[in-house]
Amino acid sequence: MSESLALNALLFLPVLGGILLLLVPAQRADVIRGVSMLVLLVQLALAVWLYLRFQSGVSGLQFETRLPWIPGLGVHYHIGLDGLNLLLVLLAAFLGPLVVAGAVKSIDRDVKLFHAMVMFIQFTMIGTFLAQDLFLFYVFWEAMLIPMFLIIGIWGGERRIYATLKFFLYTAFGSILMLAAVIYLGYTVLGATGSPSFAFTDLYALELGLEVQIWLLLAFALSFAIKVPMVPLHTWLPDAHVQAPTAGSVILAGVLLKMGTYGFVKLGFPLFPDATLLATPFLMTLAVISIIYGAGLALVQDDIKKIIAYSSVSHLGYVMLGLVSYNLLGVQGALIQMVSHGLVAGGLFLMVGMIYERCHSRDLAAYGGLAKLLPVYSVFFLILTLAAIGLPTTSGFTGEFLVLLGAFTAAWPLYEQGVGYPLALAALAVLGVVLGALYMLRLARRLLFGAVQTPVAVVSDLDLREKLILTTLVAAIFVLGLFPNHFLQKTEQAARDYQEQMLYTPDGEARR
Amino acid sequence: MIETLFLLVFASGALLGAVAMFFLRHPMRVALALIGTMLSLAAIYAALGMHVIAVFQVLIYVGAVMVFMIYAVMLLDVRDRSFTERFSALGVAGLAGLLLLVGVLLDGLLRSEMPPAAVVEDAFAVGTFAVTFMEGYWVYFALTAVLLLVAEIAASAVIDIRRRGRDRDAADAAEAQKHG
Amino acid sequence: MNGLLTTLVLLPLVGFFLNGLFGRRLGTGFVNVVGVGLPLAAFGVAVWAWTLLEAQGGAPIIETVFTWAVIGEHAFEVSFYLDRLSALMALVVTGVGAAIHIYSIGYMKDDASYARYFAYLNLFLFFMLLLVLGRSLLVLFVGWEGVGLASYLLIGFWFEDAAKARAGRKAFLTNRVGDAGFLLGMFLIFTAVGTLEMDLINQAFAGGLVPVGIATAAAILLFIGATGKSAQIPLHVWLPDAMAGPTPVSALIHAATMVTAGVYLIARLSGVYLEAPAASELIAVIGVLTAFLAATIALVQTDIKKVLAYSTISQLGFMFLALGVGAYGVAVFHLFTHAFFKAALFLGAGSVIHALGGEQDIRRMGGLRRRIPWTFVTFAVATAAIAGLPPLAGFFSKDAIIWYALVSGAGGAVWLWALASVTALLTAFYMFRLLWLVFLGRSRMEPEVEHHVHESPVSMTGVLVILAVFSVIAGWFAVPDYLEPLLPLPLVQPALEHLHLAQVLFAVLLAGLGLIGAAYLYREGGWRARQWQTRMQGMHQLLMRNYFVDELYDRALQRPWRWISDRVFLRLGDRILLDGSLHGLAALARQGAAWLGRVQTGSLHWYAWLTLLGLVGVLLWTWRHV
Amino acid sequence: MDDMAFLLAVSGLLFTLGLVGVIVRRNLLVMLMFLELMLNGVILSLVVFSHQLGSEAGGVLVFLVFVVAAAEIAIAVPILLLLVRLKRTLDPGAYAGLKG
Repeated sequence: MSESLALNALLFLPVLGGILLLLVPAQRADVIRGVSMLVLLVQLALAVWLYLRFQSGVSGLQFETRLPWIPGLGVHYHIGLDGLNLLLVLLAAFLGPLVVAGAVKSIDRDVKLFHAMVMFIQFTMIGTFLAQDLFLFYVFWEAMLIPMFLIIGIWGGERRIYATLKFFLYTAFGSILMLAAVIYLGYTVLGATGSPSFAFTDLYALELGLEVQIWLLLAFALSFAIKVPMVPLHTWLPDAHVQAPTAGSVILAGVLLKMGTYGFVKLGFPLFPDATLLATPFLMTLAVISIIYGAGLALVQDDIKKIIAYSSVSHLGYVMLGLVSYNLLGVQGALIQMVSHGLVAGGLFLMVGMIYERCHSRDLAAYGGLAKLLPVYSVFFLILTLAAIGLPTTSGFTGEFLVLLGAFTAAWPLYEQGVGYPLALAALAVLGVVLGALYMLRLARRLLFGAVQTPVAVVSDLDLREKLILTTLVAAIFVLGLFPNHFLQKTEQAARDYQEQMLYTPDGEARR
Repeated sequence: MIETLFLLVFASGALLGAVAMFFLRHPMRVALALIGTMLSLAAIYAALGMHVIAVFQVLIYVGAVMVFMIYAVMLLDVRDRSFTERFSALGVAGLAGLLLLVGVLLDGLLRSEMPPAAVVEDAFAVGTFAVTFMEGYWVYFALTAVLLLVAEIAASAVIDIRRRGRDRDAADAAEAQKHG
Repeated sequence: MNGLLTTLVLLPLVGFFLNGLFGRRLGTGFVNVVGVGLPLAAFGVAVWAWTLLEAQGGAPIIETVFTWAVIGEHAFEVSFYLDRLSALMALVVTGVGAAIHIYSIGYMKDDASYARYFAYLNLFLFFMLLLVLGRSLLVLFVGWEGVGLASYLLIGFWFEDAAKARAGRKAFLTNRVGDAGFLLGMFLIFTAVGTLEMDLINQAFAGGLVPVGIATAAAILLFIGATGKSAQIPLHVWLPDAMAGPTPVSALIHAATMVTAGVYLIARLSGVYLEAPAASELIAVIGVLTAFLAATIALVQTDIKKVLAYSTISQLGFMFLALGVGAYGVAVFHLFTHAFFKAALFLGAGSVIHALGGEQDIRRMGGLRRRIPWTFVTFAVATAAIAGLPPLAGFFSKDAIIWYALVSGAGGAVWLWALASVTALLTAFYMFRLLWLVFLGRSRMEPEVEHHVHESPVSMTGVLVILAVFSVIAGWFAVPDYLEPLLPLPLVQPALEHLHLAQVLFAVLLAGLGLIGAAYLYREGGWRARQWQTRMQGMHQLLMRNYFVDELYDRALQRPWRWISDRVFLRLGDRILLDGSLHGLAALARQGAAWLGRVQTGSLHWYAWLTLLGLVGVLLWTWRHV
Repeated sequence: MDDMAFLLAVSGLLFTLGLVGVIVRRNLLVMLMFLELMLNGVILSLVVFSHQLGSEAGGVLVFLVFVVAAAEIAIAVPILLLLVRLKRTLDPGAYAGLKG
């Protein structure tokens, strides 16, 4: 089965790349960059091919590989694609080359180590998405911390130690709880079936009592919510972003945060549907709070990176809202919104990095009128800004529109049954659209418009490399905004199944 | 009856030595008191009919260990704080600990009763003991032998460090003289 | 003929890309050809499409381009829908649009970023056509947001001036507020009828399947969106500031086309509003109030463009009044005529500003009658038209509105009529005041400005003439009757039938009164006007400052939100509560470690003693458990 | 109370005295000797038990303890000498380098 082979290749290519990098002498920076670029491009090609081969309208996994790993514990090396992780794998593979390309200028120390770390993190992230065995998932999930920790800690800004520590403590704290839950689940399977297993499918099949579900959900949700991050567990994000090097921020915003939401939709919610339904008011409220809280904080920041960081909090609030709407529109919207945010936030961070390379300042007050000085830069920045605002024809609109529509359509019948809160929250979320415009336009106006002003005297406009990077990103954004249907078709079945899992018991009666 | 008395005498002798160790100031005297204790213990073993052990007690402890100890005492005849004031800061606490531990041990002793004595025909006659020893336990014995060997090597290593240290000291002294 | 509408929509987009990407390198010639040629072509195509439409007797042409998304049983399609209403709009948009493009050649001649200007203008045209021709609410919304974007870009066209950039931002945000309502309305309709195709929505609602409550809610929500786009109370604040943009932009976007999108939306969804009388009533009230208040503000403005801006708001108020009383056709009629004379007025103002080298304050104008005759004539005609002098365009449409405000069976009322009439009077008054202060009387210009005054190039005056002509004749097309099959006019209360002639005469009388009043006050250097002004100082201030609405919004919305974000979210929430507790935990751990560390005294005796204690503990435990 | 119990008590007493001695005495050498005393207490109990149960295992164990004791002292004393060379004192208080 060539596809499943290709999938394994996709997963392990970065490892191969890392080994190749070992062979290259450390001072040959150009060769190092070339090798990593090549590897990641091949990976992207594989990802695209698999995406095209992926059959829409089919439930369950495709291109599966399942080999025993630790037979004693019933742990398998089990990977596969489904509608939920398909787009995210594609996204990760897409951002990889851009990260390497974006780091050409900004990373000048320990180039070899850096690219090794990029390979490492690429491996772990994609592994996390592909894993279909909870144990494997956890291993990747944890391993991902190491390279991120190093990337921020070595190439970061002046307060990087604080930031890395905070990042690490938060995420590790969450992971510990998840580990406990994972072990508990393993034992439960052992008790239920007589043989231990961590396969997602076996775990879905478990019939857990509500009490147990609540505790386990709590453990999982905490870990995932920290990654997302949802208010009030978000404070690590701005620091990490501000201190991280551009590449770090791009990976962080582009893919890492999605691991949280992916965790929710793939594990957290479907494993414990009853508890989730019970917690839905809480989750929905948190999602909307995240939207508004993030928007508010983004409005009062003067550090460009912080603005974008908080905007991430706000945007991922939409994703959560879509996921807990248990409505096909909402879930599909959430899946698209994940990818969209990856592209938009990643792009914005790249652009901040570009201006930072030139002026060595992230202080909004130090800039102004760049539209006069750097027309090309400004055009791209404006496009990304508008995408972040969710202007139609950009990917941001597709995501937000579907999420909000889904939330609303899910809320209306409840409202007619006399349950008012989902409708109110959906309406509030729509308000978030206004607030989003508020802070993004503030950023655009202060940075691009007004009297010309920069920290350094002479600033050059984008060079060809940067133009290429941004053009690819913007192209992707518009493709997702104008022709989302192709993607939606691939993910629809998975979204449908998720909805089924959440709303109905395996034997088909409604949970609510 | 007679041997109970015998045991009583030597036991009290051993305890006496132990208690004496507390109050004697000079390490040499302490060592002698300890030797006394050991000898009286050896006597007890003999009285219990374990002549082998009694002999070795004398040979190894008194003959080897304590002699080594005494050499050390003679080498390190330092008249410092450790000499002038016998007791550490924890004297009182130690006393309390003593009472505590004794109490606990006695408590345990009283609430547990001895197993009935097994009558074994001179299991500790040298011949039989040696045979059982070499048949059943020679592996462990070999192991301890290895341990001993290691100990000796380590000791010599330590001595070696000492020597190098002394050379360095000499060098330092020379330096000092040059400058002074 | 398939693909026609798609071509029509895409033509300006092509222009946008060509100008945006290559304009700066290939020079003005190229820019003119592309930037003006394509809109003209679009106009041609629009006419063609219209003829086709008429050829098949007004049966709508539907053209599906592609499927945006299919989710479950819902399919979101991008398709265009041409019926008489959208055809009319398309003609106005492309026609007036093309005219204004031509005008811009002269007006923007020596601007640094000429290509960028035309690129934006084409982009606007593209989105406007999307808005007008879109079949589904979704496509309309795309256009809706798009025109907002274009206006944002064009208001802030001279972005070096922070104030202008800020004005653009204000416009975008105010619209965004409306859009939130729009979205909610869209969602509500979607949940109610399960589709976003507007013709189907109208059918569904007309079928009476939807409960009135939902219809009303949806109608009001969509109306909120309309108030944003069409600058109605309470979201009217952005339009006056929008005058920061180049004048042709004000003419095209903020007078003729974009701001009328709200009117178009409601007319397009008349099916919904017919089911929601309460919402219609609200619209009528808002409309007439906006019309009146804006007119009062326009009385005292001194910036020529501001006067026109407020008059635009006021005229839009008239249109909403018409919509509110169910006279959709009439509203569109006024939209149609207004497009011409208001464009003419703005372009005339532009010509004046151009002639005076950027001067916009009418207190430093006057006596331009002879210096720039073409501008004067056209401006005068347009003024007469908006004032409602027969037989000019404004007369017919506005008269019809006031008439229906009185007699409409769907919510006509005397007080609406009265207020509308007063507004008509005020309109005539402030327009003639403007005319007087700018063109008549003695000159109040600075000498060096006066020295350079010159008539605009033919590319500008030509357009002015065309528009002036239309301002005359536009009223002669009976648009309401033309749209009757789509947008049936409301029943006239029979009791009032006979008053029509009286009403007509009354309207003319009002216009005349306005003219005479203005003439009386501003003759002889306007000392009487100044007298009045000094007499009612407070009133004057109130009007000058737009009833302090901006200040109100600033104090009531913007500042509190900033305050909450800064103090509550950032300082209290993130810094104190969240990070604070985190750092607290860290400190706790550190201190605990230090405290435990004190056990490690390094004294052998102490360790031994601890050992003893441990031993005792172990023994006790053992005794307990054996 | 028969002899064996009595001897056990003695051994426990010796052990305790040894431990307390380590605690209270200040001289490192003396502390070492107290360690030996503790060992002797243990040996005594071993002997008693093996005599009581009539198994030679206890005796063997005693032998091993002898060896261990010898090894221990063989290491301890040189270390002691080194320490003294370092600081010229036998006062353990001088060697509180592990203070936390």
